[in-house]
Amino acid sequence: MRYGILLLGAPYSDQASHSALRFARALLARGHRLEAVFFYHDGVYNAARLAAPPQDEPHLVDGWATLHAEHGVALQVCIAAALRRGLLDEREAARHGKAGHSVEAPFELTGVGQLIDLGQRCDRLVTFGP
Amino acid sequence: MRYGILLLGAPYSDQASHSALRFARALLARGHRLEAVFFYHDGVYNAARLAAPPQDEPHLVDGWATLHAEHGVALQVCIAAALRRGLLDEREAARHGKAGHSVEAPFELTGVGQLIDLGQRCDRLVTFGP
Amino acid sequence: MHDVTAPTAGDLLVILRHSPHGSSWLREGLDAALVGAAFGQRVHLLFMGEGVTALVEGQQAGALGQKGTAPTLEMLEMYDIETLWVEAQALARFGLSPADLMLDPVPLSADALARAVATHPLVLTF
Amino acid sequence: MHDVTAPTAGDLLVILRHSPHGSSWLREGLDAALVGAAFGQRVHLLFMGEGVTALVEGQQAGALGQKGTAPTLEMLEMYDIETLWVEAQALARFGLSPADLMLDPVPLSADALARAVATHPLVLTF
Amino acid sequence: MKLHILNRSPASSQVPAQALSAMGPEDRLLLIEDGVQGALPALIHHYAAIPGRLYALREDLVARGLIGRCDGTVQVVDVDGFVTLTEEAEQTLSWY
Amino acid sequence: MKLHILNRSPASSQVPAQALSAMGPEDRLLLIEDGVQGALPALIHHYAAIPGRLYALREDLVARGLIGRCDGTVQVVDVDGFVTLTEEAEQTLSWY
Repeated sequence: MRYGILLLGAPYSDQASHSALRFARALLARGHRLEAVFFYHDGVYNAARLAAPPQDEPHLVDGWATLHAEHGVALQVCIAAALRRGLLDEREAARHGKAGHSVEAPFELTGVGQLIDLGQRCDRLVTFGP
Repeated sequence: MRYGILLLGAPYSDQASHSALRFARALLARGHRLEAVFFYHDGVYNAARLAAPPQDEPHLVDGWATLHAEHGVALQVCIAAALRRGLLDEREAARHGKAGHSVEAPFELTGVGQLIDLGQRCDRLVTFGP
Repeated sequence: MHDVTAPTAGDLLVILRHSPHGSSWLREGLDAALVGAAFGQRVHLLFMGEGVTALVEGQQAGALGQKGTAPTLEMLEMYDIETLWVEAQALARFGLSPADLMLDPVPLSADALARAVATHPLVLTF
Repeated sequence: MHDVTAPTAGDLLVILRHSPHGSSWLREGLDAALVGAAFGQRVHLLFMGEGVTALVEGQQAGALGQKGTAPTLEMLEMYDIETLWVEAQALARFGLSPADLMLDPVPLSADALARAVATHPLVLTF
Repeated sequence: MKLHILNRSPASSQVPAQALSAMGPEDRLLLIEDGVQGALPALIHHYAAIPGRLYALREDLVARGLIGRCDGTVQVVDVDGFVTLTEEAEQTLSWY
Repeated sequence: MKLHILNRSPASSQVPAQALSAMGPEDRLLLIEDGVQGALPALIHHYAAIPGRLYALREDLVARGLIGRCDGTVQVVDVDGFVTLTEEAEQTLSWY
């Protein structure tokens, strides 16, 4: 089946991101396809490229990037939720006249339309909230 | 009187940051002194230097910086909470081998000891939670 | 304002369970609904729990100028989102009556609420 | 484990109201308590509401290897944090008895809980 | 006397009950943010145990359209009054 | 048949009641994260209305030391079982 995940919780603040990553790995291991993870509300903080968790804790940003590299999972970050929270890729940083950026590939800033599209195109959309 | 503020909520996600900034301005207007705002838990996201909120919404990062500039309010960000959430100043970025940084002055990364110190030294410590 | 026993089926049901101003949940849930409608989906809204307070008449901007969500709610009809449901039990808990609310939402009994959820292939909770 | 009627006064009371693993509140509250103790303050802990589940025996690492907070709790005595209070009413709500708990905390009745809050000049809630 | 600051609604949360259980006989309770819902007549019974010691923040009532719908027993204060309440209390506690 | 996924405890939240009120007669409920507290015998009465349709996630029970303390009526599933439940349902809803 084709799955999508909607992630609404910040990493390290609550378990939502851990639960979503665990579920993503399990569904892939069962042979399903994960089209995309859509990061919305505080879930957008999962895309923070500078995250430096202690070495004895799971590195969630790397965990998502690995899903992308190994299974082609799109990592779609709601741009409106991201900008007000300080998560900008190089293009948005330039557009807003800021030096530096806080989001990079394989995470992509995109609109809420991608979430609606994901809901239409997947057999199952599973939400993980804070 | 000498006040301290402990802020635990992310900006734009809930009202805590707005409430804290409003309270800070009101106590200063009444002639009190605000020693510091300590940012902990998701409150550390208030220090994201790249925040780009829509122009018709309050810019909280700038709001805190103004308090510092005009009233000498220290802006202390818990370093342990910040690092795992991707908030690094230039020094921490270098230490973790990351290019770029997401926190800058007048916000300063510091330990939880500063919170304890704030509680001891202020007449009132007021917490704003999510 | 009248109870319905057979809620209309749609493509997307967005359930809004948070108050205005206290968090961004309501705004972000409404954004999802508006975009769904702009994509041509039949979108229905259900205000549940604290979410019913989003419909209270007379809301204003926040103390630092935050817009709130009432202006967005006023635009729903432009997006062809015409069916607004409100949890009857929550209204009662808050002591709110139809006269207190904007936009003339339709109250749903507990049974009708479960049926509304059942008749939508996709339900997003905010 | 026995009820007390006159809770000891201290410098800092940290109230922990969240479960282990579900969020970082418990860990961050404990960090504040440990640092307070390291600064020489008399720190007391009160586990309240869902926070009582932090004391359940037999906790383990999370599914992705998250440490949880039980190892930190084991270290409290090293930091001279010896007074652990637990809300008796919450224990009852969860159906937990002293035998289910680690670290032998002292249950507080509703009255004793309010007195414990009153006798601390600084109270932090997490 | 301590000031307890509460931002959750008794309609959907156990946090207001936690705040009440931690209050001493002179302590005051200030409702802010979503907590001001508790000032509605239909919810005010949750605060029956603290007569004369219940406050609600005007700005948050106004933003939510609730300023004209409060129970008469609630003392409405603006943010300056909030600061005054913190001056009068020996310390504050927040419940969220 | 839909699968409802719940991560809040009935000891402290109204969210479990919201989930129950939205469930149809065939729908299933899976407790995850802090929601697994609801599997304790002292709290299980909150789910009396959905006999045979209540599940709890093993990994989250284990991490919290609750795996040996569950009520006998709860069906414990691991994360693979979670995926299976989503396969068997026509869609999922999350309550948080």
